[in-house]
Order: sequence, then C-alpha cells, then structure tokens
Amino acid sequence: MKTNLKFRRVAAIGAGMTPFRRRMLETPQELAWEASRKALDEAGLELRDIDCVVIGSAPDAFDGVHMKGEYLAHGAGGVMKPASRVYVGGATGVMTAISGWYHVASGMCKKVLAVAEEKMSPGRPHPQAVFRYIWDPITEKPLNPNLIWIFAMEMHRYMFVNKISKEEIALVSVKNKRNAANNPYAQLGGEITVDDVLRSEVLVWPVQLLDVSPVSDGAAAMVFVDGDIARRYTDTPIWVEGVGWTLDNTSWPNRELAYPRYLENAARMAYRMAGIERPQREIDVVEPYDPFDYKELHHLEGLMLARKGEAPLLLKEGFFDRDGDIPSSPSGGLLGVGNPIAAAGLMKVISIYWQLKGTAGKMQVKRPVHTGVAQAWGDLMQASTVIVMRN
Amino acid sequence: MSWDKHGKEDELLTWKDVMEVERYVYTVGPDSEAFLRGLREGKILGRKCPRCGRVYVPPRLYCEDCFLENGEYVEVKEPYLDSFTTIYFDNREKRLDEPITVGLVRFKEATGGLLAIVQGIPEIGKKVEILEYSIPLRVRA
Amino acid sequence: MVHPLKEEELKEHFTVTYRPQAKYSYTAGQALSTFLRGLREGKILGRKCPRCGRVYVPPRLYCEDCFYPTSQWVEVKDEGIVMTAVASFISWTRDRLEEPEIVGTIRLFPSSPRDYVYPGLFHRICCSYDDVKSMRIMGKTVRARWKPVEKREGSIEDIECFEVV
Amino acid sequence: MENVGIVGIGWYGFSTNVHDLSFREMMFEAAQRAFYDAGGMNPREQIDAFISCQEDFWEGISISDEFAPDPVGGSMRPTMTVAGDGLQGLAHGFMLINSGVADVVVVESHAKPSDILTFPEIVELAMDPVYVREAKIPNYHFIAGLDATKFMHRTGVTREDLAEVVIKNRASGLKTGRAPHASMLSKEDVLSQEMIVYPLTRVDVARPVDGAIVVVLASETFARKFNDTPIWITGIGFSTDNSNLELAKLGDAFYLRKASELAFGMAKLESPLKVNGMFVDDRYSYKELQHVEALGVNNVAEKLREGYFHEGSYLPVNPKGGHLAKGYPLEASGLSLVLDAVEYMREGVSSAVVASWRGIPTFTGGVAVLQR
Repeated sequence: MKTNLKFRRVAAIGAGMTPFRRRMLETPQELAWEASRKALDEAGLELRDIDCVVIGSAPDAFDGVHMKGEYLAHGAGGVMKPASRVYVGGATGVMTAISGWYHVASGMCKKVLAVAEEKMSPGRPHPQAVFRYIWDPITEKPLNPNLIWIFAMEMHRYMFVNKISKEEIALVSVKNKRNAANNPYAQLGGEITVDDVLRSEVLVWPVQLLDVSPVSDGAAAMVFVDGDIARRYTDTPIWVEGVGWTLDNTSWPNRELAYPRYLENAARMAYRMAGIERPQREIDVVEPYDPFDYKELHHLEGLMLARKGEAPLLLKEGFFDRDGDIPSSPSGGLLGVGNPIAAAGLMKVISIYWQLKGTAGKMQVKRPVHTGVAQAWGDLMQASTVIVMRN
Repeated sequence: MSWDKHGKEDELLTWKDVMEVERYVYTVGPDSEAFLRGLREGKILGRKCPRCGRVYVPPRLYCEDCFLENGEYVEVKEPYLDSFTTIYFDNREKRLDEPITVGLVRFKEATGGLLAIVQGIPEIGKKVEILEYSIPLRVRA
Repeated sequence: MVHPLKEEELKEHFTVTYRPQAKYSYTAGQALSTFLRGLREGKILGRKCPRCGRVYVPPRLYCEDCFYPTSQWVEVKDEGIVMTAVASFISWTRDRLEEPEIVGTIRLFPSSPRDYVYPGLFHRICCSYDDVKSMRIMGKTVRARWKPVEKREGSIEDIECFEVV
Repeated sequence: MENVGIVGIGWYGFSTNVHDLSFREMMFEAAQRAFYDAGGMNPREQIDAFISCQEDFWEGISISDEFAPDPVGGSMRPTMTVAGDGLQGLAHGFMLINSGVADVVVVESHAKPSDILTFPEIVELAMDPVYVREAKIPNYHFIAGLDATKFMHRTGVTREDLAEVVIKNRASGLKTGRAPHASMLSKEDVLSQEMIVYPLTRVDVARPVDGAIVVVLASETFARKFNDTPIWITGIGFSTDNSNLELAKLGDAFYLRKASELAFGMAKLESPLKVNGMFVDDRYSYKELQHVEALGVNNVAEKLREGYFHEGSYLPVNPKGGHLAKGYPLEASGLSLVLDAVEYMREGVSSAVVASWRGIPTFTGGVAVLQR
C-alpha cells in the first residue's frame, strides 16, 4: 500500500436506515428507497445533487433476484447515474462505505450515495438453505452444510485454543441486546441473562439460539461528499480517515481459525492511513461485526483492541460496556438490531457516524468520542473490512 | 501444474448440483397490491409524483427523479404500443406451435408501461384495445 | 414507513411464488478431478509447491503464497488431528435433527502444529455428542473410515467419516 | 485525476466449453499470462489491490467472492468483488489508483457458462419478479426484440444492415485466435435464416462463451516500470438506465450516452470520430449500431452502408470481431472488448473507445477511452 496518500478528504454528512425486521411487506427497491431518502434528508441533499451511487448487497439468492445490483439501482437512486455494486460476502456493508470513500477520494464524484439492502425473507422453506451454496461445490457442499456450522467450528476452535467458556461468550449477547433496547431500529433489544443464553435451544453445539443474530429484512444508506464542500451542508461533518480490507485464501479447513489474521491485516491498513499507532488508546468507540456473540470478541482481538484470547477478560471487567473505556457495539450490533447482511454492516458504520456526530440519542456513549472504528466480516471466514472515522 | 495437464475424457470430472431454494415468495409491496387490485376490476392504475407530476405505471412508491413519496393513484387511459416483437422459438430453441407477439404497452401521459400479448397487426405508436386485464395484458392492435 | 409482517399475515397480501431453476454441472478441473479419482482408490492426494514446499489438500494447481504452479502430486495420510468439531442439531434447511451430526476440520499428516496453513479436510467425525461438548475430541488423532471399494464413486463422500484411532 | 495505464493483459479460454479447467484454474492461467505481459511481475509483492467481477448465479456459488483471491495472487491482500461488468471493475481500479490507496491494481473477470445447465432460467431470475417474470414470455431475447424493433423504426436501419454487421464481425473474428463463432457468411446465408425473435435470427445473436481475462493497471508513476508502452485509460465512465424494463428507454442506449459523456469529458475527447477504432458490445447485431450511435455518431445506417465502420475505413468498429465472433464471456464481456482494443492498439494505432453492456435484462453499460 502506498503511504504518500494524495487523496481528497471525504466526509460523511448523512445517514438513514429502515428498522430491521424478520419480514417486510416492501420490495427490496422500496426498502432501499426508504433508507436512501432518510440519508438524503439528513444530508440536506436531493437526488439530483448525487453524482454516483454505490450499492451493497450480499447473496443474490436471498432476495431471489439475479444481478441484484441492477434491480436495486432503482430504489437506490441509481437511475441514469454511475451505479455499481460491491461485494465481499458478509463484509459488504462496510465495503459499501469504503467504496463510497474512494468514489470521492479519487475525484471521480463529489457526492456519493452508498446504499446497502438485504431482504432475506423470500426464500422458502427457510433462508438458511441459501447458505448451503456458499461452500465449495465439490469438496464441501455434498456434506449438506449449513451456515451455523462454519461459525460453530470457528467458535469452538477459538474457545479451545484460548480456553474460553460459554458463559464468558454469552456476556456479549447480554450486552448487545441490552444496548439494542435503546435503538429505535432494533429487532431484538431487551434484557436477557447469561442463563437465558445457556438455556436456549442448541442449534449446533457450541452455538445456541441466543448466540445468533436473527434473519432480517432491512436497508441502510449514507451520503459521502468531498471534504471541500462538506461544510456547505453541515457544521459537523464526520471524516473518513482510514479504510482497509483484506481477503484470506478460500480454503478455510486448511488454516488456523482461532485468530483472524486477515482482520489484523485490514486493520493495520486502515490504522496506518488514519495514523493510529496504539489502537487501544486512540480509539474511543468501536462497532465490531457480531453476527454471533463470540465473533465480537474474535474481532476485538483482530482489531488489536485486546490481546489474543483476552477480549473476554476485558469484557467481563466492563471495558467494552456502553459506559466503559471503549464501548463496543453501542447500537446493539447485529445480535440486537438484526442481520440483513449488507445493511447490517452499513448500520455499523452509521452507528459510529451518529456517535461521532453526537446524535445517537439514547445510544450515545457516556465518554466523549473522537475516533471510531466499524468493521465487518464475511465469505468463508476470510474477508474483513475496516473503516476509521473522526469528528 | 501448468505443464502436466491431462485431457482424457474419463479423467476429467464434473459435479452436478443446484443453487435453488424450494421456492421464493415475493411480497409485491403496497403499490403493486393497489395495482393488482385495480387490475381485477379492469382498471390500470398509476401513481402521480406530487412534485413533477409524472404518473408511474405500474404505480411506484416513489418518484425516481424527485425521490419523494408519490401521491394519489390515478386511472390511466389510452393505451398504445411502444414496441413489439414476435417470438418464434422458445428459450431452448424449440419452435413454438404458434408465434407469439409481445408488446410493451404504454399509456397516454404516463411513464412506464406493461408487457402485453398482442393480437392483430402490431405497429409502433398504434392505439390498442385491452382485451384482458392480467399480467401480461392481452391487447388487440 | 415500512410495514413488518408476521408469517401468517402474508396470506392477506398479494405475493408472487416462483420456483427457481438454477442447475449446474461444475467442472472439477485438473486438480480436483485427480483428487476425486484418488478418493475412489482410497487415497488423499495433494499438490506440492516446489518453492515453499507447502502441500495443498484439497489440491490446487497454484500456490497462493508464491503464485507459482504447484508441481508434484503427493499422497498425504488419511490420518490427522481434529482441529475443531461441532455437533449439529439442525439440517441445512433448518429442520430439527434428533441425532446430532458431528463435523469438523482435520489437519492431515504430514504437518506440524506450528503450521498456519496445512493440508486439511472438512468432514464428518464419528464420535459422541459428549466428546464434542467436553472438547475431548479436539486435538485427538483420527483416521478416515472409507466406504467399501465397490460403493466409492469419486466423491468426498467416499470417506464416511473420520474416527478416533 | 491522473491517467491509469494498462500494463499487462492476459486471457484464457474463449471456447464454448473449457472442459479441462475449473474456473479457478482458468483464472490462474489468465493471471499468469497477464503478469508475464507486465514484464514478469511478481503479484505477491508488486500489486496493491485486486478486483474481481462476477455474479453469484453465473457461478453457481453463493458469495462467489470467496473464490476470487487465490488464483490471481490476491490472498491476504486488499481484494474485493464488483458485482458487475469487467469495465465497471476497471473503473473501480481506476478509482483505487486515483484515490491513492494503490499504485498497481489487478482487475479480473471470468465466465463459465458451459457449467450452467439452466441458462435461460438464470437470465429470467434477473428480471423483475412481479411484472416481467410473471408475464412468462417463452424466450428471454424478447427484450432485445422490443429494443431492436423500436431502434430500427426510429433510425431506418434495415434487416440488410443488420446482416452486414453480422457478416463484418463474424469474418473479422477469423483473424484472431479466440473466436469460436467466426465464419464466412454471405448476405444470402444471413437473410435466409429463420427468425428466433423478430427482427433477430440465430446469426444475429451472440452466444455465451467460457473465458477468463486479467488486466494489470498501474498509476502514471509506476506504469513504465512494467511496460514501455502502456495503453492509457484517459477517460472512463459507466451508467445505468432504468433497471426496470418498462421505465427504461427502449430503442436507444441511454446508458451509453451518459457513460460516454462522463468518459469523453474526462478524456477531453471532443468527438468519437477522432479515435482510430471502436470496440462496442454486439451481443445482438443491432446493438452494435445502437451503441455506436449512443457514443455520438450520427446516421449510423448510412455510414454503415458507405463502409465507414469496416476495417481500413475511417472508423473501424469491432475490427477484431466483437462478441458475434468471439461469444460473450458474461461479466468478462467488457474486458474482452478491452482486450481486443489493447491488441489492436499494440498493432500501432493511437486511440480507441470501448463500450460495454451488461446484457439482457439490464440497461447498464460502461465506456473507456484508451490512448497511447
């Protein structure tokens, strides 16, 4: 990666999202429109001001539309505009924001609308079936795998190597669902206990029902503009200061799963760009990707906010609570808000944006925040995307 | 192994599988619901943008330019043929028993249109008469 | 404003039901064709990179690290270490299973615990739910239980599962 | 913004069925050739970012992005997928270089339509589920049929003109090493063919083809490190007309009008007539003329009849045969036109325009201006 960056500064000036719910009446296009409209309203822009549109969406097989980017272009305001779709599996949400960043930073566009949408409800009998098709068609698919296997295998390895108990991991679910109670968009906020998690239905041991984020429909959108014009629209632009993304190799059964080296790589890229040398001291708030509860701990370690295997310890001490040293998933994360895959990733970026702007309402963390990080993860335990923002 | 590829038919394998869910159940959204209800009553509904006045057929929740929520539903009239084509073979290159003429029917002063099976002699811009209110429409040119 | 729905409320709304047709015949290619034929003969074949010496199982025709064509077929043992194992109570369509299905990843020999990337397979493991729950199975040495020769068809399913030695 | 140079390009396949290699192995073969073309570069050290262009249902793998990194040397590197045509990927690479995060970017795209057993059904899956798919029209080419009828009505292009395009492109393909559908046809051969979908016959429609293409891009500072004569991308743009059939403009490639406006503006190209060659998507014979028109050339029918677009004339269009001769490798189609253009320019001419389309049922296309 180049170090003498010559890019233009890029600011986020607006964000919007739909509530995340299990099943929605609206079509994917209509969901995308709802989120985009809110983002434009917050930015004080009209669609004709927008130069380019970036779309993010995960497997086409969920919405049940091939070339989903084309289909979504209408609701995302991409008609007669350069509109394109970026895609890195589950990590797509944050990649959408990163792509929005380079659309502006390259000088190609001045104002970009980044939209992420996912409608998981159309597939029958259950959206889970789609996940059988993410595996290698010849060496893995014949075993009829489901998605939870992959997480369970990684979780068990993580627990085994670092000697972590289920109780310690369940604390993430408790924290995030509690945080989500303050989030007006959330699907599953509320007070639960570690016992509730441990008593819930065993899906794939060691994964139980309350370890998992729900299936959801939803959309999210953000507006990014050139730094030179950002203050025309807002007094408090939030700056994108660092981006990073990395893909590890495809063959996940051939590598150590206890530590996400690809995430460390992506984080280092983003931190270097943002000039962050000591992440634990310099980062004030973080939104790590948490489709499963252990994932948040896994990712906090990959983001170098905790040493390998020590994230559970810090969590127990309250380090990652909403009033802790580095509040983690103050929005409630995917566990609490819901998981319309790409939209959930962009929701993470929006949460940091609202925190830095000071408009997070009841979700606002106690301590003053200046540097925030959002992260997403995807593919066959191989992709990570990281974005660093400052106010 | 660029240098030791083999090419014998019995040494090269393929693997058959699918990427299907059992079925998709798509919700059509509130606007298409209004449209489909209208269609049952023999009406073609559109929805009007309160700012630019464009009428979308089929109706849409929002205007694609103004990006605002559309307003009232209006019934559109005077269908005409925007373009047409005749199909002789199907997707698998099998000859159809009868060629089918498909057209895109638009409506006066409305944006959008509907696919239709066309009877009679098609011509671009020609007015048509709707015989059957369905998807696709059945019209006579 | 969006409208959340419950499953039973769908009946009150217009919906379009569509049966997708997405069928494929995946080309196995050079590396996987030989791998599958090897399985039929009860062998697990890998490809070795001449530069870094890494062995790829399942095989590939390139080394991802050196970006160099792999050059040599090597047979690895059908024996290895269980890296991770899980017990599934749901099927791929998310139906409830009475008996859990146990799967995991296996680091095949020859390889060492220090390797970050190693020859390995994702497969079923024949052990009890309790072995998984107590983590007793992790780190154990296992060996492939092959299907009888006449039932093998050149598929990953030619191995029934891996069982503790 | 600075120009971005194409310093290496490689391809593999362009056969109706690459039976011996999986798509991953095809990607590796193409990548090897591209890196060799770029002065024998080492992708593990000299490349900053990787972009792959693919779509799930074309691959038969959900989240096919998983398979993108290894075969092109992109594992543990910034690798991403643009779910779109290769030319859109090229634009993303252009942006990555201009944003400063990368100096050298690889853009890859591949297609294995021979693996797809239900090709028409997959195309159908891309259509609006309520108004288009539900209409159950028996042949997906009907969208091209509607578009062609309107286009011919507006411009006066005739069946003879379309036949001329077919004859020109299929014959041009005979000179290249990757044109399985090239052939010598006479006017009678073409005009006597049966219609599949009015006004298109079997020979008017290009077929899908297996293939992989890898392009290496580099910034102005780095380009000459790998190649003494880089081909510069001086302008690039892409655009989507309405993705809903009934709202899109039929009979006119509006998407290319917008895309070329962006690309020509960036390249400061005053007129499309000032370039030495045009490489436009010709998946259907009429599309070539429609696309040339959308790039800003007037009276395409007359110009074609005057021999304007034939090789050796003022403005050769698809002198390497286009998709009618080569087939279209799905999302790699845009890159296959870029490949034609690069080869053509390496033969000595100084500029070319590439215009791609994503195919039925989309209304999306991209334009790149290439100069030496």
